[in-house]
Amino acid sequence: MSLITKFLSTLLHRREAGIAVMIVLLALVVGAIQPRFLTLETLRIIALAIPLILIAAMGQMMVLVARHVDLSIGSILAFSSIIAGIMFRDLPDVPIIISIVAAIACGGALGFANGVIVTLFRLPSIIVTLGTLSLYRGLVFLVSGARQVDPQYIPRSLIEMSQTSPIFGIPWIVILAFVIALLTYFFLDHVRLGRQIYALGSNPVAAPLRGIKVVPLTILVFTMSGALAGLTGIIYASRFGYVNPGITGVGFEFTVIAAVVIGGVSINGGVGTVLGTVLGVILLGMVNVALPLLGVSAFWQDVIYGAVIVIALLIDKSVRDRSARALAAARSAA
Amino acid sequence: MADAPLIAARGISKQFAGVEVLSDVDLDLMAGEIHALLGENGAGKSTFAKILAGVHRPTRGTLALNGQPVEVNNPTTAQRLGITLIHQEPISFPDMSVAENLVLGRTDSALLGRVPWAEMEQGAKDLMTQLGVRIDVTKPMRGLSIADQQMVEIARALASDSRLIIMDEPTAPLTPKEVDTLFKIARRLRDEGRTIIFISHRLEEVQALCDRATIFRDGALVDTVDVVDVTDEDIIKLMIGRPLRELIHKTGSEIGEVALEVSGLSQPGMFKNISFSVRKGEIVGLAGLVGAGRTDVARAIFGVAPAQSGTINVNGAPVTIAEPSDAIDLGLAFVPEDRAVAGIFKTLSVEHNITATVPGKIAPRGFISRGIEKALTAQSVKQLRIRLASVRQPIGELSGGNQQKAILARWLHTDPQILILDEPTRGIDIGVKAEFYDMIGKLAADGRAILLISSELPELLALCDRILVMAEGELTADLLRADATQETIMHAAVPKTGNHAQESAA
Amino acid sequence: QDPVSIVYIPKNTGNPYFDSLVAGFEDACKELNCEFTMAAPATAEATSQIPFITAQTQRGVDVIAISPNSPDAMNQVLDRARSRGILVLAVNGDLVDNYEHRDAAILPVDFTKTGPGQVELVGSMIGYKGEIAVLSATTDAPDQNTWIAAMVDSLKTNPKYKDMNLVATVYGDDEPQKSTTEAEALLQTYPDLKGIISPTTVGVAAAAQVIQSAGKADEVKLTGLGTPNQMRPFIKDGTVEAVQLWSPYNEGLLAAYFAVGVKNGTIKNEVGATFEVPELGTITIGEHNVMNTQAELTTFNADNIDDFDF
Amino acid sequence: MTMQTETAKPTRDSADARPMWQVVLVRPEVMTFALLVGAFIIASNLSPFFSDAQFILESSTYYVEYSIIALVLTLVIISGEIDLSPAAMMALSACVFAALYQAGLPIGLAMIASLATGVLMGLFNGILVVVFKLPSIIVTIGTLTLYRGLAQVLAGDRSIGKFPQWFNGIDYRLILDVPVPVIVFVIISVALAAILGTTVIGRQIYQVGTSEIASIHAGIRVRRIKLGLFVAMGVASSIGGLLTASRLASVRYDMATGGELQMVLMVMLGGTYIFGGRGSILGTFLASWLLVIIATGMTVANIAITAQLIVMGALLIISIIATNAIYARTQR
Ligand SMILES: Nc1ncnc2c1ncn2[C@@H]1O[C@H](COP(=O)(O)OP(=O)(O)OP(=O)(O)O)[C@@H](O)[C@H]1O
Ligand SMILES: Nc1ncnc2c1ncn2[C@@H]1O[C@H](COP(=O)(O)OP(=O)(O)OP(=O)(O)O)[C@@H](O)[C@H]1O
Ligand SMILES: [Mg+2]
Ligand SMILES: [Mg+2]
Repeated sequence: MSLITKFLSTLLHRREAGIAVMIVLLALVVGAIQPRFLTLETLRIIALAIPLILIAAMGQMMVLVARHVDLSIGSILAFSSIIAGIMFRDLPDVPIIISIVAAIACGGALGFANGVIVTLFRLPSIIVTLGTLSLYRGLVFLVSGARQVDPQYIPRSLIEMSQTSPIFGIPWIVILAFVIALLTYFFLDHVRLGRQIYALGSNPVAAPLRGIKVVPLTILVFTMSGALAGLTGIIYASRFGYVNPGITGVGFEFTVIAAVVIGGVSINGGVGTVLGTVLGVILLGMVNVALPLLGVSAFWQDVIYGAVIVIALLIDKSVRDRSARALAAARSAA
Repeated sequence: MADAPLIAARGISKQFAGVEVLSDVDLDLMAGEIHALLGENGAGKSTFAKILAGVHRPTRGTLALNGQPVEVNNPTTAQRLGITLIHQEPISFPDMSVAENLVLGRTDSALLGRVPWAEMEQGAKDLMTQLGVRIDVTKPMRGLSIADQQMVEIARALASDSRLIIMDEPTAPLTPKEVDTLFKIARRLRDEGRTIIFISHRLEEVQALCDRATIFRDGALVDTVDVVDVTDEDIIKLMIGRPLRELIHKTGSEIGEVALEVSGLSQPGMFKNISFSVRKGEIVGLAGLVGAGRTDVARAIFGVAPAQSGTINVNGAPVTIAEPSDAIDLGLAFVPEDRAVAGIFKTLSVEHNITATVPGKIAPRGFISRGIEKALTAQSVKQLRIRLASVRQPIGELSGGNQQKAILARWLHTDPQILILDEPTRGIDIGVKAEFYDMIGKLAADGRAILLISSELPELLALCDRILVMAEGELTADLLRADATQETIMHAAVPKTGNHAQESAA
Repeated sequence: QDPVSIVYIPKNTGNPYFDSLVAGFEDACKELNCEFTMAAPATAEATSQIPFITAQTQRGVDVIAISPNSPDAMNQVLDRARSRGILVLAVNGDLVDNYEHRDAAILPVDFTKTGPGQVELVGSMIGYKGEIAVLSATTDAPDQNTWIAAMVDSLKTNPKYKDMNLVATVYGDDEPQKSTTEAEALLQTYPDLKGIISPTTVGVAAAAQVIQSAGKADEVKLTGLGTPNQMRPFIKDGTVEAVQLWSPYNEGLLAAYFAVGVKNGTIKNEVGATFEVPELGTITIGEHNVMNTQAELTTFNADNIDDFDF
Repeated sequence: MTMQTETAKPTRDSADARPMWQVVLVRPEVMTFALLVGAFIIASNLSPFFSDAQFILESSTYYVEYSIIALVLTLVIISGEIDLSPAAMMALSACVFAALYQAGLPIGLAMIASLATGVLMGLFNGILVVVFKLPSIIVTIGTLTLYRGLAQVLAGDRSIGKFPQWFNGIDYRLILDVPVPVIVFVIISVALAAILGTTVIGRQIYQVGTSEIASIHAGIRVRRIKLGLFVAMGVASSIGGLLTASRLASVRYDMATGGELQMVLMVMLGGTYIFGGRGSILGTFLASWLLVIIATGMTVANIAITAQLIVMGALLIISIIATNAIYARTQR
C-alpha cells in the first residue's frame, strides 16, 4: 500500500512523466492525421530541429536553476557565430577547431560579463541580460561591419556536421547535443559543484551561510550558459551555412526559455532536471515540425506555439498541486 | 584556569549602517561548557553569534581560538575552525533532499568531486537514528515541519564535528519531547569536551541545561554568571535592568454572547472536524504542538485559505468568508504568526503599515488624507508605545517587538470584535511581552472575543478563560481554566497514535 | 551650388543584398559629386524606418531613397518629407497602390516577367515534367505574390508546361529556421517532388541547404532568386544548377543618377521621359514613374557565377 | 497594571531617520532627470538639427504609444508582476479593429471592439496569473506569442488600411503645438500619478508589491487589484494600438514588434524596482522622454544603429545599477 502511494507520489512528482505523455499524445494525434509523421525521415527532421535549442537549453536550465535568467543568449549566439564566420572568411588557414574554440570562448566571455555585472552590482539578471541582449547585438554589428558571412566561406566539414553521421544515420550535431546533455546531467547530479547550483537557487540567502561561494558560482553558471550559446552559434553556422548579423539568433531566447519551462524547470530556482529539459526541447521540436507537415498555415504557428507554452504551464501547475494534495493526504492518512 | 579559553572575544563591536548594535563585548568560552546567551530582543545575541560564525565581520575587536588570534572572515573559515551556527530561522535548501542538506557546503572535499549518493544517504539515515528522529532523508526538505527542519540543522552541526556549536533559539519550534532529545544530545556533546552556545528566551531551559550564562543588554555585555548561582528574577533584572511583575493579569472580564462559532471545519490534509466557539470578552487559548494545525485553522477562519467544509457563525449568524476582506467586514482581525512574511510590509513606512487595514478611514473621499493618516498613526504610536525614530521610516528598521505592536495597531483601527492572535509574542522579549499580555487582557475586558494561539503554556494558562488543544489536525480537548494545567494540556496535545506515541513507547 | 545630398534607407542593417546597392550609390556619387549617406534600422519591421525618415527630413537632405518595409505605413512621413521639397524615391520595392506618396520608383526588372522566367528555368531543369512547389517569403509579400500569380498563370496557359504540376506553395517568412523546416516538410510530404522554386534569397538558400543535407540534388531541382554570394557553394557543388537575380548595384547607380539629374534639372521626372546612364544605357520612365535597371533577369550558373560578387 | 517597561530608551530599537535632503534627493527619478538633461545637452552638441522642439515633439510620437503603456506597466511592476505581452496586445487589438472596419463595421464600433479585445486579453493574462497562480513573466511570454499569432491569423501579412481621413494622422493633430498623442500621454501620466500617489488603490498597489502575503492578511483584495492591472494593460495596449493605427493609417500583424523591451526599458530607466514595491509614474514619465531624446538624438546625428543598440543596452544596465544603489542606500 505505502509502496503504491510512494510510487504514485513519485510519478506525480515527476514532471517528466507529464511531458513524456504529451509527447506521445502529440505523436499519436499528428500521426493519425498525417501518417507520414511517424516515419524515420520525420524523426530525422525532428532530431535536426533539436540541437540548436537543446545545447543552449542546457545552459539556460542551469541559469534558471540558480534562480537567474539569461535573455542575452540569442545575441551571444550571433556574436560567437559571427566571430567564427569572420575567422573562416578572413583566416582560412586557421584550423576550424580553433575558430570553434574561439566562438565558444567568446560566448563564455560574454556570459562571464553577464555574471560579473549581475553579481558585482547585485542586479536582477532579467534586466541585466535584457540590456546585454541589445548591447551584444550592437557588438555583433560592430565586429562584422554589419556584413554577412556568405556560405562560400563556411567550411564544408562544418556544414557536414549536420549532414553526415557516424552511426545509425544520426547526424553529428545531434550526437553532440545529446553528449552535452549527458555531461550536463552528470555535472548537475553527480558533481558537488553542480549540486551547489541547485542549492544556490533553492535558497540564495542560505547558500553563502553554508560556505557556497555565491559570486564565483553565479559567474560560472552565466559563463557556461554563454559558452553553450556560443557552441550553438557554431551549430547554427553548420546548419544554415551562413551567418547574418541581423537575423541570427533573434528571438532565440524565447524559444529556449519556453522549452526549458515546458521541461519543468522552475523559474523560482532550485528545481529542474536535464531529462525534463530534454523532453521539453523534444516537445517543442516536434510541434515545430508537425505544423508544416499538417499543412497548418504558417499563420497558426505562433498561436499554437503560444498555446503550448500556456498549456504546459497549466499542466505543470496542476501536476504540482496534485502532488502537493497527494502529499497532504498521505500525511493525514499516516 | 590552566587552559586558554576555547574562544576569547575581546572588544567585539558591530555597526549596521552606522547604528552600533554590539559594543565592546569581552567573552571567554571554555571547552566543555554550555553557555547561554540571554537578552531582550535586539540585544545583540544573534549578531554576536553570527560574528563568531563568520556571517558578519566585527567592526572592531578580536577573536582568539585556544589562545591564537584568528580572523573568522566567512562561514567557510568558521567551519574549518570547527565553529557551526544553527541559525535562528532554519536555513535550508527546500528543494533538495534532507541528506543533501546535511552535507551541502561541507568543505572537506573537492568541488569537482563526485557526490557519493548512497554513502551520503546512509550516513544521513544513521545520523537521524542517532538523534532519535524519524525523517525520510531522501525526501526534499520542503515537506518537513519546522521542527523537523530544525532537527536536520542540529544533525548537520553534529555531523560536522565542530568544537563550538552555536544554537540560536533552537527550541522555539520544538515540542517538549524534542527539546528533551536536544538537551540529551547537547549534554553528550559537552561531555565530549565540545562547547555549546545556547540562545533562548526561555529561562527554564537555561536553568535546566546551561552551565554559565552571559546577559546582553542594548548591545553591551552586562554580566556573565554561573547559572546555579542565580534565579530567574536575577537574570531578568540583568536583562531589562529592572524587575518584572508576575505574569498573571487576567482580570475576569465579563463574558457575553457567543461571538465566533465554527463547526465541522475540515481541510483534507490539514485539519478535521474542528468545532468550537468564542464568546465576547472571552480569551480562548489554542494549544498544541507545532504542526498540530492551529495556524491552518486560523487561516481558514480568516479566509486566507478557506476550509473545504464546515460552517462559521459570527454573532449567531452563518457567514461565508471567502477572503480576508470578508472577515474584516465581519469584525475579525488576525495577527499572523510569521510576522516577517505575513505581517509587515518591510520596506514601507510604519505609517503605511499601520493604516493598511483601514483604507476607508484614511481616504474618506477616495483620496488619502495625510492629516487623518498622521493622526491615526500618532494615536497608535502613543497607545501601544511603539518605539521608533519616525513614523515615516521603513518598518523593517524597527525591532521585532515594535513591528508586532504596529501589526496589532493596524488591527485595533478596524475596531475588531473577534481577534485571532497567532503566536503574538513569539520571539518577543520579556519586557514587550508583558505589554502584550496587558493589551490582550484589556481587549477582552472591552468585550472582544479573543482566540489566542500560543506554544507557550504558561502564557496560555495565565491569560485564557478556556484552552482548546489540537493534535494532528483534530481538536482533542476543551479545558476550562480551572482544569487546565501543563499536564492536562500536554496530555491532549501529544498525538495518541503515530510517530510521537511510538517514540515515547520505545 | 552645394552638392546634392542623398540618403538611402535600406530595409535593415546587415542585409547583404543592400550592401551592393549601397555600393552603387557610392560609386555614382563619386562620379557625380553628390553627398551620400546610408542610415538603416536594426530590424525590417513596417515602422522601423519612420524615425529615420523624420530625422533625415529634419537634417534637410535633398533626396531620400528608401527600400520600404511597408507599402503604406510610411505614407504620412514621406508626404511630410516631400512637402519640404525632398525628392523621395522607392528603390528595389515600390509603395504598391500608394504611388502618390513617393516621386519615383527604381526597380530592377519588369516584375511581370519574373514569374514566367522562373517557371521556364525550373521546367528546363526537370524536363518540363513532374511536381513542383514554391517556397516563398511571407504569405502577403507583394512582390512574391505577383510572381507566384504569374507562375500559376503561365503553368495553366502555356501548353509547354502541361505536364508540370504545382502541388504546394509554402511560406518560410524569410527566416532561416522556418524556411528550413518548410523545405524539409516539402521533401517529406511530396516524395515525388521534382522541382522547387524559391523566389526569395533567404528561402532559396535554406532550401539549397536542405537538399544538400538530404542528398537529393539529383531528384529535386531547385531554383529561385538568390544572390551569387549566397548561392555560390551550392552552384559549384551541383546542388543547384542555376538561380536568377538582377543587379542591386545597378539600382543604386540608377537611383543616384536619376536623383542628381532631377535635382539639377537635367532630368524631367515624368512618364515617358528618357535619360542616359553610363553602363545602363537609355532609361525610360514608365507608368507610375517606375524605371527598371534591366529588362531580363540575370541567370547565375556554374559558368558565370564567379563573375559576380554581391 | 502599569507599564514598567518605559525607560529612557536609546534609539536602538530602530535606526535613525534619514535626513530630509536624502529623502528628497537620493531618488531614482533624480537620476533619470539628470540623465535626461545630460542626454539633451549631448544630443544638441551632436547635431545642429536636434534642438528643435517641434522636431522632438514629432519624433516623440513614434514612442508615445509605448510610453502610455509603460505608465500602466509601471503599476504592474510595482505590484510585483510583469507583463511582456503589451506589444502583441497592441497588434492584436489593432488588427481586430482594422479587420472589423474592413468587414464593414462602423468605425466607432470597430474601435469599441478593439478596446473589448484589449480587456479580454488582459483578463486572460490576469486569470492565468491570479487564478492559476502562474508566474507572470513566463505566462506573458506565452501569451505574447499567442496574441501575435492570432493577429497574424486575423490579418495575414497584409496591411489593412484605408481608414476614413479623420481617423488617420492623429500625431499630426496639434493642440497648442503639441501632438494629440503626447497630450494623451501627459494626461494619463498625471492621472496615474494621482491614483498611485493619493488613492487607496495606489497605496495598495505598493503594498501588494512589497508583500503579497502580508497584503492578503491585511484584507487587501490582492487578486482584484492584480486582475484590474492586467486588464488595464490590455486597455492601454489597445489604446496604443489604435493610436498607432491612426499614425500609420494602416495596421499590420507585426505592429510594435519588440516593443515590450522598449516599454520595460522605460519603466526600468524610471527607477521602478523590478521586484515590486517601489517606483513612480514620474520616473517612467521622465524616462520616456529620455528615451525619445536619446533615440532621436542619435538618429538625427546619423549615428549607426550599432552604436544605438550598444548605448541602449548599456543605459539599461547603468540605470538599474544606479537605481539599486540608491535603494540600497535608502533602505539599508
Ligand atoms: N543585517 C542587519 N542590518 C541592520 N541591522 C541589523 C541587522 N541584523 C541585526 N540588526 C539589528 O541589530 C540589533 C541586534 O539584533 P540581534 O538579531 O543580534 O538581536 P537578538 O538579541 O538576537 O534578538 P532576538 O531575541 O530578537 O533574536 C537589532 O536592533 C537589529 O535590528
Ligand atoms: N508531520 C508533518 N510533516 C510535515 N509537515 C507537516 C506535518 N504536520 C503538519 N505539517 C504542515 O506544517 C504546517 C504547520 O501547521 P500549522 O502551522 O497549522 O501548525 P501550528 O500548530 O499552528 O504550528 P505552529 O506552532 O508552527 O504555528 C502546516 O502547513 C502543515 O501542513
Ligand atoms: Mg536573535
Ligand atoms: Mg502556527
